[in-house]
Amino acid sequence: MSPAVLNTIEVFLNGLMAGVMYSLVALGFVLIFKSSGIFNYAQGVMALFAALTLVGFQTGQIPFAHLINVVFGTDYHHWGEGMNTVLAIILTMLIMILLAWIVEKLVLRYLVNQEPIILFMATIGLAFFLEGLGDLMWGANIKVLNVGLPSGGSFWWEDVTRTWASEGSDYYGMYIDVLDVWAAGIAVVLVVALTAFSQFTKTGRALRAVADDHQAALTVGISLRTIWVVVWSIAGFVALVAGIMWGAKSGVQFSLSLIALKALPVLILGGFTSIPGAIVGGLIIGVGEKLFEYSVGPMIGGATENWFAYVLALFFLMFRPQGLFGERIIERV
Amino acid sequence: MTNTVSGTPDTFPKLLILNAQRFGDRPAVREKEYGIWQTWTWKEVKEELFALAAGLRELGFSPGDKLAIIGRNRPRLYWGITAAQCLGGIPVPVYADSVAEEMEFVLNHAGVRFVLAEDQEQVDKVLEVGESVETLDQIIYDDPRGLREYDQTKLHDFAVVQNLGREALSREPELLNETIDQGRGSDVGIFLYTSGTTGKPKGVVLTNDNIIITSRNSVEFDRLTEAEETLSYLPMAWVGDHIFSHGQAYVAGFCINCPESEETVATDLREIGPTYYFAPPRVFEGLLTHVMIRMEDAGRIKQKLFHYFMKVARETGIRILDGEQVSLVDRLKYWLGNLLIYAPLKNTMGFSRIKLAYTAGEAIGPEIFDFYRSLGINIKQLYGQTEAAVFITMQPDGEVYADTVGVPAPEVDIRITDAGEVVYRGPGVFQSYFRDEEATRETKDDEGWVHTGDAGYFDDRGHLRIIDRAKDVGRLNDGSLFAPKYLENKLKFFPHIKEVVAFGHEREFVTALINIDLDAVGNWAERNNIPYASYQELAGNPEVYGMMEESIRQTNADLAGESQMGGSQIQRFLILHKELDPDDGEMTRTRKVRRNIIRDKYGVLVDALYEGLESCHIRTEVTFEDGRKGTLEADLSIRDVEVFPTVAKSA
Amino acid sequence: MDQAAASEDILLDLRNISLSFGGVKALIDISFDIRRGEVRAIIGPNGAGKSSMLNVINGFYHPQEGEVWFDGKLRGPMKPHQIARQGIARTFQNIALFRGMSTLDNLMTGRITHMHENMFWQAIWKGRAEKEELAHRERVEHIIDFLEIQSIRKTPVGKLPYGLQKRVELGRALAAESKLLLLDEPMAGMNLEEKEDMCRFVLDVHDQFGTTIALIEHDMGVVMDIADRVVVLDYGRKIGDGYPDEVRSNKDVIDAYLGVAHD
Amino acid sequence: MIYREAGDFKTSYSADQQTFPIGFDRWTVRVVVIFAFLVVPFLINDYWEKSILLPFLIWSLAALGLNILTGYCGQLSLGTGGFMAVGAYACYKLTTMFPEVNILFVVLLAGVVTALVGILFGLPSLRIKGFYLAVATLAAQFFLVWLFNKVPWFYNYSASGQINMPEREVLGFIVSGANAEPWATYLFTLLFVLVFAVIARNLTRGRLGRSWMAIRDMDIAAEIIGVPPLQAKLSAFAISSFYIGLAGALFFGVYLGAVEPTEAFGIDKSFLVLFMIIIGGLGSIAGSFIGAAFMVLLPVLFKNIMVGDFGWPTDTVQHFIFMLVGGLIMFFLIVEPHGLAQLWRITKEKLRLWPFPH
Repeated sequence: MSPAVLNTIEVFLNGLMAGVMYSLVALGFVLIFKSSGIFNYAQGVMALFAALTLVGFQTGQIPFAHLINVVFGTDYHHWGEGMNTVLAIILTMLIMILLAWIVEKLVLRYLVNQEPIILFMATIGLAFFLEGLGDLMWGANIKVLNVGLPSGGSFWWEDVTRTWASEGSDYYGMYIDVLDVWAAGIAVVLVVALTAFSQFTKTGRALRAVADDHQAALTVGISLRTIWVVVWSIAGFVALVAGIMWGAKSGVQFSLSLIALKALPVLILGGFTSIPGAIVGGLIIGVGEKLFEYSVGPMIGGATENWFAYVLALFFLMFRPQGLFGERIIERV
Repeated sequence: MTNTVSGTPDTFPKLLILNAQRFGDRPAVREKEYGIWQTWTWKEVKEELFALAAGLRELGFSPGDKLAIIGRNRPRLYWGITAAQCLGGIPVPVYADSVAEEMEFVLNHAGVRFVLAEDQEQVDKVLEVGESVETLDQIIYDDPRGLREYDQTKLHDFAVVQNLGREALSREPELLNETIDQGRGSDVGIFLYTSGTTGKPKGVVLTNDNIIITSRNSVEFDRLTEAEETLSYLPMAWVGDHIFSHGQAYVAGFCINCPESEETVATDLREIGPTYYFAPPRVFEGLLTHVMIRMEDAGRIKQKLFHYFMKVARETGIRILDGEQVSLVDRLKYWLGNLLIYAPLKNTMGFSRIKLAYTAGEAIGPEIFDFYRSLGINIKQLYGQTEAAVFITMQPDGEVYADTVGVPAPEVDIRITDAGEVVYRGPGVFQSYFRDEEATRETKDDEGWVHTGDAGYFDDRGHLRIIDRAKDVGRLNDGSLFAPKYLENKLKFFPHIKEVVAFGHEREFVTALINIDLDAVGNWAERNNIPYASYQELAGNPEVYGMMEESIRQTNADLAGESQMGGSQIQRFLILHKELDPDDGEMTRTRKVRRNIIRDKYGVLVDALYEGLESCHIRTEVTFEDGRKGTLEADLSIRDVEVFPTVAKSA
Repeated sequence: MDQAAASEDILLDLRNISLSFGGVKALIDISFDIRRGEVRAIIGPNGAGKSSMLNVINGFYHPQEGEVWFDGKLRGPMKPHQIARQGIARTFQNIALFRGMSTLDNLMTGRITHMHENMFWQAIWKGRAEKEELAHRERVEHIIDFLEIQSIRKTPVGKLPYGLQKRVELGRALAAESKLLLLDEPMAGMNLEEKEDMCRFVLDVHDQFGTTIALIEHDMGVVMDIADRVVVLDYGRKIGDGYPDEVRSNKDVIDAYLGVAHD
Repeated sequence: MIYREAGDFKTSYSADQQTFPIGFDRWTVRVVVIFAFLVVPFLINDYWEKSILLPFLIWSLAALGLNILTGYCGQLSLGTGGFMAVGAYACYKLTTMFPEVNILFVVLLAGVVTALVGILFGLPSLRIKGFYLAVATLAAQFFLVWLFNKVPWFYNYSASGQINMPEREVLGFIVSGANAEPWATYLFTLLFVLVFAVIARNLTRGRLGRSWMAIRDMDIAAEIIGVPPLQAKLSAFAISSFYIGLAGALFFGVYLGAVEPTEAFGIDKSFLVLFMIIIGGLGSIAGSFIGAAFMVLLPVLFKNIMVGDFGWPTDTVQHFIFMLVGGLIMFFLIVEPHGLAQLWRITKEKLRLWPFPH
């Protein structure tokens, strides 16, 4: 095979890996949207927040250290060596659940049956709030997150692929970050787990019921509020996973929250209500923007990832307004 | 078309022409219609109105014809009045809410030939009685809504009639001059039917002079100008509205405003913010209660503020209004109160611009009267009648009292007959009751004195007080006035007195039978843990007697202050052993005491009162709730009450 | 009567209309006409296709087969707002007022088809735009007066009780001063008094403005009172058409309609 | 309490429909405007100009624009930043290409250019609604900013990739560039804001405004009673973008003087303006101003207190403000979805009814 082809394949694979990340975030959106019709803009920030918290626990930071220091003129930063990762993850998860609970308590319950746009804007507010809170708690500086997942290029794969190259071409082989592979794996596990959860557990079925019809759900005695807390907790969990992945890959930083926006086009392709849709959408976007950047980018100055996803979604919408998996809308009066 | 007028105009058409010259571009009438205040200047009114008159003429309206005007206050209906007068005809406003029978009576009695009706509702009523009114000829309607399907031979759309008129006037501009010029002040101007409380309504015949002169006098009396704004919301058929919204408006040239509908009167009042306003006491009363109720829901601070400054107002407001000396501090307080409470309050009620407000009809409660005056609203009382074209007495600025109706209106003479009845004579006095010589003679004697049927007297300030219906007023043997209702009402102001029956006519002095108010007194009894089993027991209680005596003593005290009434102080009383009860025929179903029945039934007691006994035994038939009859026996003690020397007339 | 004369006084003529969503047939080969100045009632049990019929008439649905002749012209492919401009106004079964606007603004919006001043003049406002606005305000005020809703002129319609909202919606349709007025269950969910009022208004409209009215109504009594002619639908088919008493005595109608009405 | 309305009645529809039907309001507004034009210019200094007045005015203009699209026509847009960028670059290109053209017209033209771009990105709104549309506007946001970064022609091939506003005059007074006097830039901006606020009011009070609101409240019904959706939506996009373009032009030309697109016109700006209209009040002209004032003054206030008085580090304060703003957004959406404008309206009603509670 010629290097060109191989490079394309490499780009494609990397695209898939990136797509997995989008899918992870998009997953969180879909969960919440299905059950409460809320488009949770804050999903991305939740990932950031989760990652920050996790790092904080790991490295044993004191929450609000900055604030305390400026107020009392002290100079604390850490309370010790930190804790082992598993414990930190569990604690973080608890925090996320607490967060979900608070959000339901203070915001959602007052916004029941408002029109979607209002709810959407509310979650934008939430996003800003969380971002401020996160930075205030753990500081805004970029942090490295290491949960012990292997990372770096896979030499084995490089060797394997090198042999594919046609004779004489000085091809070094494909670069694939092991972390990405792990991420992909975890994503798959996650999806399977979620599906199982919604299929075989009582809460899961309740979830689906709510998703199908709020009123009906209420009449069979499912408390919308508990459901929402559960859903938001799960979303929090998904966010945590996404956060870990992204953090491990490119450090914990503000840009994390921007993937929330990336998730929008993903959902538009996949449809707001379908989990497989989210996955497929994510992959399409990931691959799409990587390939586009690789092929067209250089000619028009690169950095096309910034907008490719949206423009793609836009064109897609023009022909199929209800998304890839969404069902057709019939208007009535 | 007639465009000038010489001398002081003595008819409304002439006044209209004059106003079209004097105030040509000033607003004459407004109506809230289609969301805004549609306005007509005097010029426009003249044009519209003459068009209508000419149109009526085209339809065959001739001098002497009667034009019935039926509907709520609307510019076009007001124009009907003068339009008819332009043709030497007579307008006959009819109460819009009167049922078909009443309408039939009035139309027949007045011999109405033309009708100007507001809308379908009124037209239907007229058509319903139409057959039986053989004089009835043509009907003109203001609002065509729903009348399309009707047989149009006798029906005419107002606008159509006006167009007829406009054509006629363009053909013959002089069309109306003759009838207008021939008009005289002495001509009959209008029939006003008094809504007869007893029997059929009576058609009061009033000349142009009656209306115009009284209007002019009252306008001068209160210094009204063409700048006034008033709200015309009271029935057009009522003399009050005819004077305030028609007579005075034409004479002074000010603007009348017609509300959009009955429901919107309050908001319309607020929008217009009249400078001159009339309302019967119940309206002011209702408004006050409304204010108080709304304030109930206000926050604590607001309420404190409100009540504090209302107190300030009661102390200073009226004095400031009457131009008395007020200390700087009080003025400051009042100014602050005005900023925070009074002015906003007046604004929400629509009284911000009031220069003068009148109330009349029944007596107005002093506290209500004072409430408005304390806010700086110059509200006055007047005493009037249809037969007088309203004004008999009026209150001059600075001499406004809740308990009198003021001094005789300009050019009005008032006498009090020996029987104590108020009779008067003046420019407004009506000509006659239409087609009712007898009634006319009963009311008005040859020298033109008119009997009001009310008993009253002039107090030391020269103000007239109305005390009672004349027929109920009697005399003590010493000849001094005895007005039972007056006394009884005074006593009934005390919370623990429920009913009073006073005697005195053709006797030495005044005595009274009293019913205590079981709730009030019972309350008092519980608070002072005085045990009682029945009304009778409580009524017999000496302490209760004491209470009553005290109340009567007070009443006597201020009766003594009133030169005329000083003689009728209550000297002896007793408390009845049972409550007066309609079931026993002692009261009417509307709870008015039946004086004579009681006198007969309790003759024993009355005699005892006058024979000077200390107590008296009585035995009465009673009907219990379940209808069983039974007898009640009791020994009732009788008490004397201190009487005070009447203050000599300070004159 | 002969065709020429007929076409003269026929405002709307529907010929063999068939409409279906996916597989579902909503209307099957329906033909009837509406004469100028008449009150035409469309009745039928729930799901008979009444509302679909109205939606076809004002062009919200496009029938797969059949012709719509309006005002003597065959209707081509058109958007609803174009059809509105041709002179068809309507009210909706479940109130479709603009909740964010006042009663007045809702009615003014009803006159949108009659307002033409362009963006530039509107930006300037003073002059042409204002003149136009005020002229239309006056027309609207007459309707407000007609429907006796003066007191709620400036209230946001969202705050109004159901009955009044229905009335405002009628007002909005009236404001369009259309040739044909479609009323989709104008009295649905009203108490007796409100129904009587609404009846009076509909009749007054008819009598005052001579508007041609097509209305859907369940209340047989009402229909028989105010309709000149009635067409009866059942399961998307026309099962009766004619004067009220004809229809009342029509066998199929009694089976289909009254059968349903009495359960 | 302060209102005296009795006797303030309307005898014509124009009087009844005027913007401030209550005399008291009318006079207050007149006084404020006169003050802004005749008094402020004499008091103004650099600090007030740069950190309060100009930002307030310019953001008000942007908020007006977005409010027309989102508040009145109900089309959610997250592309405000991108459109402002268009305004800025249009202004830059035009004034560098035709230096002799008066800056007034340049700014207006910049608005027109933005309007055209707005229409382009508005086209999808005919088929897609809600979030879907938000994505379309996001596409605009990111694509446009990227465009201005990547295509040298836009920044005249300057090495830095920045654009710098040259000095321009109006009637001989410098209104842009380093030597512009505060009062001059202020008056220049104020003029635009006032004129276009009035125009916004005019557009929203008439036929156009009602067709927008009709689309917002119930698009199907709107179309059936004769509102052409295409016209309504596109006109909303065009006008909205025009305003935002103006804002962008002024933001760059008069306020910053030099910009780098990702910095000056990032997505965060889109949110900023969105927040302004949410907090200020959707579908309200006054709301746009209130919201802008709020979002401009709030940070200034906090900086002054926390940084100035407490001496806290700026970033910490920044985070605080983030939390606060986020919290406020949620608060308003829950408590008063119609924003401060509505609160003001309610207060006003209370004042009118004083001393009565209702």
